[in-house]
Amino acid sequence: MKLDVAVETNDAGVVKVAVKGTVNIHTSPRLRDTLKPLFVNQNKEIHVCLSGVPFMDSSGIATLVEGLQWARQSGGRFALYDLQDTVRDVFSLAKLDSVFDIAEGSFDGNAEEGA
Amino acid sequence: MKLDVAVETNDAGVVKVAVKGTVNIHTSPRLRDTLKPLFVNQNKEIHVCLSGVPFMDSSGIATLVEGLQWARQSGGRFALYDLQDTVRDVFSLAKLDSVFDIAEGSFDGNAEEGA
Amino acid sequence: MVEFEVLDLEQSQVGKLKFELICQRDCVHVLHSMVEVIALRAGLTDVETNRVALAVDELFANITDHGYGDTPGRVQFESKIHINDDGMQELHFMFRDYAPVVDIQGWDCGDTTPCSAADITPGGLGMQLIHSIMDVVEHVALDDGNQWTLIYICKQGTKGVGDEA
Amino acid sequence: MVEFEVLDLEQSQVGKLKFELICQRDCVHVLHSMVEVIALRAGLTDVETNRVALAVDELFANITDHGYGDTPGRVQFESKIHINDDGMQELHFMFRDYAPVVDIQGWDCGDTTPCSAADITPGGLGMQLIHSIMDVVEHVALDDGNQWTLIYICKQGTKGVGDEA
Ligand SMILES: Nc1ncnc2c1ncn2[C@@H]1O[C@H](COP(=O)(O)OP(=O)(O)O)[C@@H](O)[C@H]1O
Ligand SMILES: Nc1ncnc2c1ncn2[C@@H]1O[C@H](COP(=O)(O)OP(=O)(O)O)[C@@H](O)[C@H]1O
Repeated sequence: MKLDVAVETNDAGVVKVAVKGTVNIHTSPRLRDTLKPLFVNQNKEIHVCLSGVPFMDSSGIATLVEGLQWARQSGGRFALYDLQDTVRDVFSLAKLDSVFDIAEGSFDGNAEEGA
Repeated sequence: MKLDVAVETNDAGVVKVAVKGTVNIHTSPRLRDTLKPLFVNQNKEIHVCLSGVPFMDSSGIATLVEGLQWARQSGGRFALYDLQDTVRDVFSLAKLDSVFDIAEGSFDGNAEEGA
Repeated sequence: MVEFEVLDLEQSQVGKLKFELICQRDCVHVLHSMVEVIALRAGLTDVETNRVALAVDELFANITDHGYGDTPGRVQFESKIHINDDGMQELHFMFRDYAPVVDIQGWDCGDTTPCSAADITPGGLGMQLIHSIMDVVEHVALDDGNQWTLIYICKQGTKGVGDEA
Repeated sequence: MVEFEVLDLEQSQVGKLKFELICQRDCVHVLHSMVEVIALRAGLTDVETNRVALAVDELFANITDHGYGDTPGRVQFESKIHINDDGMQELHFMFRDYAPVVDIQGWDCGDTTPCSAADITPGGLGMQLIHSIMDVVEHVALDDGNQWTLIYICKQGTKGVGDEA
């Protein structure tokens, strides 16, 4: 029932956000509170790791859409990593799997860092 | 809601059981079905890893008590590893923390193997 | 209309679950576990279970946010497995609220295919997901509230009925 | 006696949750999530939440196994937060079953301290755990079943009331 959201900026200036827990109407405000302040021009790349998220509803997706909009406006990159099958399925149901930047590599040690 | 129980015998002949999930009246039959056949004289040591178990009720403990009884009767060792705080607390509430062999080392790479 | 009548054991093959609450967002966790229990009984896969849980979650979120505007209000929720005339399992979910009666006429719950991020907004996804997951989405305006019924037809037949994990 | 009366919003400070089910072992998951919701509202620690969930789980297990002998039967479960006269939070859990009326006279729910594995048996631990966790354990024999009340007094005061995570 608790949602953990950990933020870390690596040497290459990539902001890495690791989310752990169920993202629903009850917990998504916590995700939003953490992500929102990251949507600023100083940031160039935000990677969100969803390996610890078994469930996400539209309130969680809405927050991620804001990330997408930040990326379009600022020219930054907003990428999702390590989706579980259940969450990937929801993105495809919502026809958002092609709209989001869903990275194939793994959150740690992917070669695309520091774009 | 699903309980995973994985059994593996290592080179030293130690039977390692990794349990993952909530152990309650609904799921404990699955734990018992897997553990029971291991309580035979051919086995000398059974290590049960509980790091993936956030909750255990008395139906789960009852199954582990059977392991303890097997150890007493067969002269074998039945040890519990990596208890989460919540489960450790239940053992202490039940005054069973000193009765069980609750190992301090970690399930993988502990020095006591192959007794 | 969903009332808290005495449960009829014969009527439902694998038992009904009823939950009554004062609408608060954290109750969504309880609904989720009710869906998981029913879905496991019906033998659904993880992805199917997740879809059904999502639709139930979205409907509850709408009642909480739009129906009651995030102030406490009563909700009754009921779930059961029904075997239809073709011998297929159906999962039935019923919500009864006492919020202002809504007029769903003109709601656009149709299919939208956003092709760029500019087209999509953070809102409006909930009803679309509910409709894409559920086989039946029904709203009945009552004198003092709303009744919502969601039905999911289990495509893989009835193999799981009554199975215990 | 617990009845499914219309919920009284004023009476309970942070809302009641009621769950009605046909007794099956898998329903224990739903009770667990109800306890988690109530415990989070009350601001309990993880270990405290786990204890309370354990006591509720054990009582439900007894009703399922001993009360109904693992055949389906009706159970009503209610949980709420109550502020007592000292301003402390109490978690109240009520079970109503329609199983044979039990006579708890002579039940040994006392403290046992096993000192060797030979002394302990796989059974009999449930009631002992319930009593060691809960501040009040009450059984009322009704004409057609049993009512069980468990009360847990939150030792850390009322800080968590109404908090949302
Ligand atoms: N239970 C409800 N009561 C009142 N209005 C509702 C209800 N459910 C949905 N609506 C209306 O339908 C709209 C679309 O809902 P939805 O697709 O879930 O998106 P969102 O909730 O993100 O706005 C809502 O914005 C609201 O105006
Ligand atoms: N709800 C109940 N209905 C009937 N008998 C009960 C109930 N709860 C407990 N009992 C009796 O009390 C005994 C002790 O219960 P408990 O301590 O939970 O251990 P266990 O369930 O493992 O036997 C049970 O074996 C049973 O005989």
